[in-house]
Amino acid sequence: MKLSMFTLTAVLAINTFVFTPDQCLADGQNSITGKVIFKGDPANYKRTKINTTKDPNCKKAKKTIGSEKVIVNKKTDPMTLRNVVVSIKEGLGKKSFPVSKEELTIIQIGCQYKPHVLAGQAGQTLRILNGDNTNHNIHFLPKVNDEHNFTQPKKDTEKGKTIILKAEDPFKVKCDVHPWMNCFVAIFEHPFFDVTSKDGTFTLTGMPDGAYTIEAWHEAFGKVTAEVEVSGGKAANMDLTFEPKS
Amino acid sequence: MNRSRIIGIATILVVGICLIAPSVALGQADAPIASGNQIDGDYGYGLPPMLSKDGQGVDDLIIILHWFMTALFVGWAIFFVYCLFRFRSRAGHKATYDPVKAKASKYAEIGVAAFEAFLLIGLSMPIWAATKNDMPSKDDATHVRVVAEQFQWNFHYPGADGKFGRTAPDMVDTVENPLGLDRSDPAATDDVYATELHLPVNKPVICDLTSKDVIHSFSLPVMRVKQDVIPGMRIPVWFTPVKEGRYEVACAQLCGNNHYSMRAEMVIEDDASFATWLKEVGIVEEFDEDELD
Amino acid sequence: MSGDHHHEPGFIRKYVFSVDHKVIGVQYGVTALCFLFLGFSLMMLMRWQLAYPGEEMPFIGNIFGEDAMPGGVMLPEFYNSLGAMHGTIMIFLGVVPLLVGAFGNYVMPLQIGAPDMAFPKLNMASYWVYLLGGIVMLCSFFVPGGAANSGWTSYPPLSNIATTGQTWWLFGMVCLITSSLLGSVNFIVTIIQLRVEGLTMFRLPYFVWAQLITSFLLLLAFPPLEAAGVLQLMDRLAGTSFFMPEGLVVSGVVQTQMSGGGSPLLWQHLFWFLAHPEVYVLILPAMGIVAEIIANNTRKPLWGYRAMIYSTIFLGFMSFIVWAHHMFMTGMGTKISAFFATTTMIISIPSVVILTALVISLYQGAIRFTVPMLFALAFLPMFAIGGLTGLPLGLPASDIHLHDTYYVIGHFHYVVAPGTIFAIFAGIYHWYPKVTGRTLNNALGYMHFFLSFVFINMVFMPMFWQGMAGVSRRLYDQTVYAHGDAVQSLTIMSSWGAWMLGLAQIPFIINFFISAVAGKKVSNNPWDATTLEWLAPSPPPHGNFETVPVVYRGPYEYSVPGASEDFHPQHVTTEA
Amino acid sequence: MSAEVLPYTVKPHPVTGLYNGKFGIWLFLASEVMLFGALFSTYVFLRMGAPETGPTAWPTGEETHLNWMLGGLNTLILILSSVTMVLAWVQFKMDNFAKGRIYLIITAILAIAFVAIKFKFEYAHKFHMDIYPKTSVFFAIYYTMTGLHAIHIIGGVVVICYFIGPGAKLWEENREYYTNRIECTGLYWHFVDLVWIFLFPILYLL
Repeated sequence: MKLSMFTLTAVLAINTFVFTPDQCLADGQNSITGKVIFKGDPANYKRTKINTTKDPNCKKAKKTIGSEKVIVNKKTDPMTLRNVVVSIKEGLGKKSFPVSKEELTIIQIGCQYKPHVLAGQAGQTLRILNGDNTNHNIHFLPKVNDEHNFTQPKKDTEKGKTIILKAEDPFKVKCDVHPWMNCFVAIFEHPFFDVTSKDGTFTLTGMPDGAYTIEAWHEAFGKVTAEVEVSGGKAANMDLTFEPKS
Repeated sequence: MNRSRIIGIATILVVGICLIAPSVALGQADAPIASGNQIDGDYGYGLPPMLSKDGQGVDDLIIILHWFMTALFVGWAIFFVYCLFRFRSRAGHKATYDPVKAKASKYAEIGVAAFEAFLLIGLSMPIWAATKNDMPSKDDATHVRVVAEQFQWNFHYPGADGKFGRTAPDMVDTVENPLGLDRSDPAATDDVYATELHLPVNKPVICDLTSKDVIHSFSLPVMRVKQDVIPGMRIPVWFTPVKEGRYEVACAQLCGNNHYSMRAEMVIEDDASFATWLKEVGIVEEFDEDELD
Repeated sequence: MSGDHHHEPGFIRKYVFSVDHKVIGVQYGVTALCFLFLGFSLMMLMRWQLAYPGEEMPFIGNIFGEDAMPGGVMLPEFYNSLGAMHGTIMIFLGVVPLLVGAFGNYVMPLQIGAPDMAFPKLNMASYWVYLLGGIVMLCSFFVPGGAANSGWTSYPPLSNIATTGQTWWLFGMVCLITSSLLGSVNFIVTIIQLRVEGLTMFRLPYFVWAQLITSFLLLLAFPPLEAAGVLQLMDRLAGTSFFMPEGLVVSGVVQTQMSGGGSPLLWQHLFWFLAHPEVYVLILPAMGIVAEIIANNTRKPLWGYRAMIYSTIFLGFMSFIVWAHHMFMTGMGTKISAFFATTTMIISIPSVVILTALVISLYQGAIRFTVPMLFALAFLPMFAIGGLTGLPLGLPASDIHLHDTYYVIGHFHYVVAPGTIFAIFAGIYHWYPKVTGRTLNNALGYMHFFLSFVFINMVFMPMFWQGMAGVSRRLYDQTVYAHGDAVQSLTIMSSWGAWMLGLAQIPFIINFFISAVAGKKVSNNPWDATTLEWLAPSPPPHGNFETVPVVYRGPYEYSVPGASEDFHPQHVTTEA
Repeated sequence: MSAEVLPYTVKPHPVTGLYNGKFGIWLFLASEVMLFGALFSTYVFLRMGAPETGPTAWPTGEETHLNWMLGGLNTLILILSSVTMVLAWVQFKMDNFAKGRIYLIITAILAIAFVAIKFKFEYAHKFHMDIYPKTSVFFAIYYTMTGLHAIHIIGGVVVICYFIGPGAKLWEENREYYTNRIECTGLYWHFVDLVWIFLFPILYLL
C-alpha cells in the first residue's frame, strides 16, 4: 500500500436524510445505506494482467487474472468503487453485540483469493479453503492477531483451515508461493459493516438509535469518514466519496 | 560361522531381489504429467542439455573427472577384491608380519596428486576465471536485473535507454510493483517488469542478481549457471544462450518453506520476437471491471 | 574427588549419575543410538513425500496432526523441519556422540591403560549437557510453527525470520557445543597425561590417535559456532542485525524494525569454519575404529602406521583452512577460490594415504570375515566413493553445476552413512563382548550387514544421477521441474531403499537387546587382540584393570615370526 | 573416581610438566581464544564491510557515546585484580593462607567493581539514551562482546568466592591441591583480563 503515492482528499458527500414515516421500525432495526462514489479518472487505475507461468496449475485453472487493487465500477452512475469496507467507527459506546454464528470463508481459486476483501466480526470462524490443484501458502500480516503462516495442500475444498480472529483494522493476507495473490481482512467488534461489490452500495442494519461516525476503507485510497444519525427504525442514506488526486 | 554366512547371503539375495524389482517397476509407473507450458529439451539421467556458449568447459571437466574417478575406483576395487579373495583366512594360510615393500602405492598416490593438480590448475581455474572475469561488454549484452524474493523470480529490463530506474524498498507493492520501481525516475519510464525471463538467442546476457529477503540461488541447469543471490549484494553472472526454446529457472538454495515452488520459465527466442515481447509485456493491459473476476 | 571411602555407591550414583567412564560411555551409546534411529525415521518420512509428492501417507499419515500433515499429506513446513532436524540429529546427537562420547569414552581409557578419564565429573557433566541439548531439540517439534526449518546449516536471513523452533535449535546447539568442549578437554588431557608406563605416543593404537586429533578439532572448531549461535540468538531475540543487511522486504513488508548493516555471509564463514572440521570429526574416529578392526582381523600389523598418524595430524591442520569450499557459489572471486580449491585438493591427499594404508594392510594378511570385519571392509569402498565424488565438488568449475544438488547429498552421505555409520556398527560388533561379556549373534549380524549394504547403496547411489541431472537438494517436490520430473523414478528407488534399510535394522535391534542377556559368554579377549582393552575383564570393573599394566611394544604385533600364537599383546613382558 | 587412583591430579606429569587441571585449563583457554577470536573476526568483518557514509556507516568517536575514561578505569581495575590474583597464589604457595585469602577477597571486590561500573554507569547510561543492541551493528557487537565478557567476569567472581568460602575446606585436606586450583583460576582470570585489554581499544578508542 503506497498511501504516500496518493494525496487523498476525502470529500464528504451531502448527507441526505430521507424520512420515510411509514417504515417506522422498532429500535435496533435502523439501517444505513448508500454507495461509495469514485471521483477520479479510472484511466489512472488500470488493472494489470498477472503472469502466472510460475505455477502451471494456475495457468491451467483460469486463463487470465488481473490485479484487484483498484476496481472502479464504471457502469454505475456515478462511478463507484468496489472492495471498500464500510463500517461504524464511533458511536456505539461500549455496547457488545452477539457474534454471528455464520462462518466467514476465503477460498483460493484460480490462484486468487475470493473475496478480495473480507469483513467479519471478532469471534466469527474464518474458514480458508483451497480450490486449486496446487499448494497455497497463507501468510497473515496483521498487527494485533497472530502472524499465521502456513501451507494449504491442494484441493482442500471442504475441511480447510479454521481460524478465529480478534478485532483489527484491515490487514493483508498474502500467498508466498504466488506473490501476486493477496486479500484483506477487516475484523470488527460489532456486526455493522459491509463490503461494496459490483454496484458499489453498502447496507448496515440493526444498529441502535444514535449518531455514528461511518468509516470507509479502501486498500489503495485509505480511509474516509462521515457522520450520520439514525433513530426510530428509519433507513438513513449516505454516500461516501473517494477522490484521489494523481 | 560358515552356516551363518550362507544364511546371510541367501537372505540378502531373496529379500533384495524381491524388493528392488517392484520398486523399480513402481518408479516406471509413476510419472505425473507436468501441466502448463512445454519445457524444451531432453532431460534424463545424465547431464541436462547444454545450451550455453560458455558452459562446455564445465561439462568437459565433469566428464573427465568422472572417467578419472571411475578408473581410480575400478583399479582400486580390483586390488581390494583380489586381496579379500587371495588372503582370506583358511587352513594352512598365515599372515606375513613384515610390511610389503612395494613402491606401487607411493607412485599411485603421487600420480593421483599430480592429476589433481592438473585438474585444478589446467582445467578448473581457467574455466572459473572465465566465468568470473570475462564479463562481456555491456553494450553488446542483454542486461537484466534479477530480483529474488520468497518465492518468485522477478526480472527487470532497463528498456530502450539501457538504464535501470531507481528502486526503493518502501515502494514495493507485492502485486503491482514487486521491484519497488520508482516510476517518477526518468530512467524508470521505459523499464520493463516481468516474471518470465525472455532472452534473445546468440547474444551475451548479463544478469545482476539481488535479493529482497533471504539467500536464494539462481540456477539455470541448461546454461550451467548457478550463483547464490545474497541480500545486500549485487552479483553479476553472464552466459550466451545458443538455442531457442522454453527452459526453467530454478532456486538452488533453501529459501523457505516453499523453496520448491520458486520456479520461473526462461524463453530463448530470436531478436524480433524478443523485441516484440519486450514491447508487449510492458504495456499495462486494461480490463473491464468484470472481465477478470 | 576427595573421598577415599571404599563403600559401594548406590544405584543412582552407579548407573545414572555415574562418573565412571564406562557407564557414561554406555549412556552416550544408548542415547545416541536412539537419536540415530530417530533421525533415520525422520528421513523415512521425508522419503515418502519425495517419492510420492502430495499423496496421503499410508498407515501413519494421520498421527502427525493438522499442522504438519493435514489429511496425511505432508506440508512443506513440516518437510523442511524434518530435513533440518534430520541433519542436526544425525550429526550432533547421533554420530558424534557415538564416535566420541560412546566409543571414545569407553574404549580410549582402556586402550591407554587408564583407570578413568582425567576429569570424571566433567565427563558426567558432558553427558548430561548433551542430553539436555537433545531434549531441547526434541521439544522444539512441539512449539508453534514446529522445529527449526531452515536447514541444518541455518543460513540467515532465513533462519533469522524463521519460527520459534529456530531459537530452540540455537539453545540446543549451545548445549551440544558446551558438551563437546567439556568432552574434548577431558579427552586430550587423558590421552596425554594418563597413558601407562611404556605406552609412548607411537605405541598408541591408531584409534586413540584419531580421538586425540578429533578432540583438538572439537576444541578449536566449535567455539566459532558458539559465537555464531550467540550472534544469531541476538539477532532473533534482541533485534540486532549481525546477519541482516539494510532494506530487506520480507513478504512485501519493509523491515524497518532492524538497523541493517550486517552480512549474511558472516554466518556462513563462522558456520563452515566449524562445519568443515566437523566433517573430520565424523570421519577420523570412524577410521580409527576401522583400523583397529582391520589390524585385528587381518592378523597383521597395520601398513604405514606412522604415515597414517602423520596424515591424520596434517588432516587436522588442513581442515581449518578449507571451509570456504562450501561457499564457491557466494560470489567468490578467482583468488580466494583458487586458494580454497588448492587447500581442498591438498587435503584429499592425506585421506588417500590413510585409505591406501588400510587397503594395503589387507595384502598378505589372513583375513577373518567376522561381522565387524565385514562392516569395516565395506567402509573402505564406500568411503572411497564418498571421497572421490568430493573431487567435482571441490573444484569450483564443476561445482557450478553440482553445487546444492543431490550430488552433494550423495557425496557426503557416502562418507557419513555407509562410511561412518558402518564403522560405528563395526565398532559395536567388535567391542560388544568387552562391554557385556557376551557376543552378538553371528547369523543376525551377517543378515544385518548384507541387507544394510545393499539397501544403503540403493538409497544413495541414485542421488549421483539425480545430481547430474541438476536437481536441487531440499526440494519438497522435485516434479515441478522438468529436469526433476525426468528422474523421479530414481527418487522412488531411493525411497524404497531407505524403507528397506529401515527394515534391515530389525535384526540388529533384536540382536543388540537379546544378546545382552542371552548372548554367548566369551573370554576377556575373544578376538585374540593385542591392545590393552582386551586385558581388562569383560565387563571391566570400576578402575578397569586389576593391576596397572605396563606396555612393552606397539599396538599391532600380529603374526610375529617364530611366535607360538599369532598375536602378541602390548602388555606381555616376554619377547615372542 | 577417587583422587589417589587417577595419576597427576596434583603432581605434575614428568613429561608435560603440568598437572591435569592446569593442562585442562590451558586447553579450555585455547577454546576461549577461538570463541573471542570469532567475535573479534566478526568485528573486523562487519567494520570492513561497513559503508563510508549512510545510516549503516561505522560510528566514530563521539557517535559511539562510549566514555573512554570509564573504560580506562575498568581496564585499570582489571589489571589490578590480575596482580592481586597472582599475589594470592604466591601467598598460598608460601603456605600463608590468611594473606592469600585477603588477596582473593580484594580480587573479588575489584571484579565486582568492574561489573558495577559496566552495568550501572555504562549500560544504564546507554539504555537511558535509547541505545540498545538493535540500534546499530556497532552497538550490537558492543553489547554482545562486553556482555559475554561480563558473563565471564561474573563466572570468575563466583569461582573466586567459592574458594574464599566453601572451597577453602580443601586447604585443610590438601594444600597443594588447593593452591593448584587457585593457579588455574588465576590463569582463567588473566585470560579474561587479556580479553578486556583487546576489547577496550577496539571499542572505545579505534
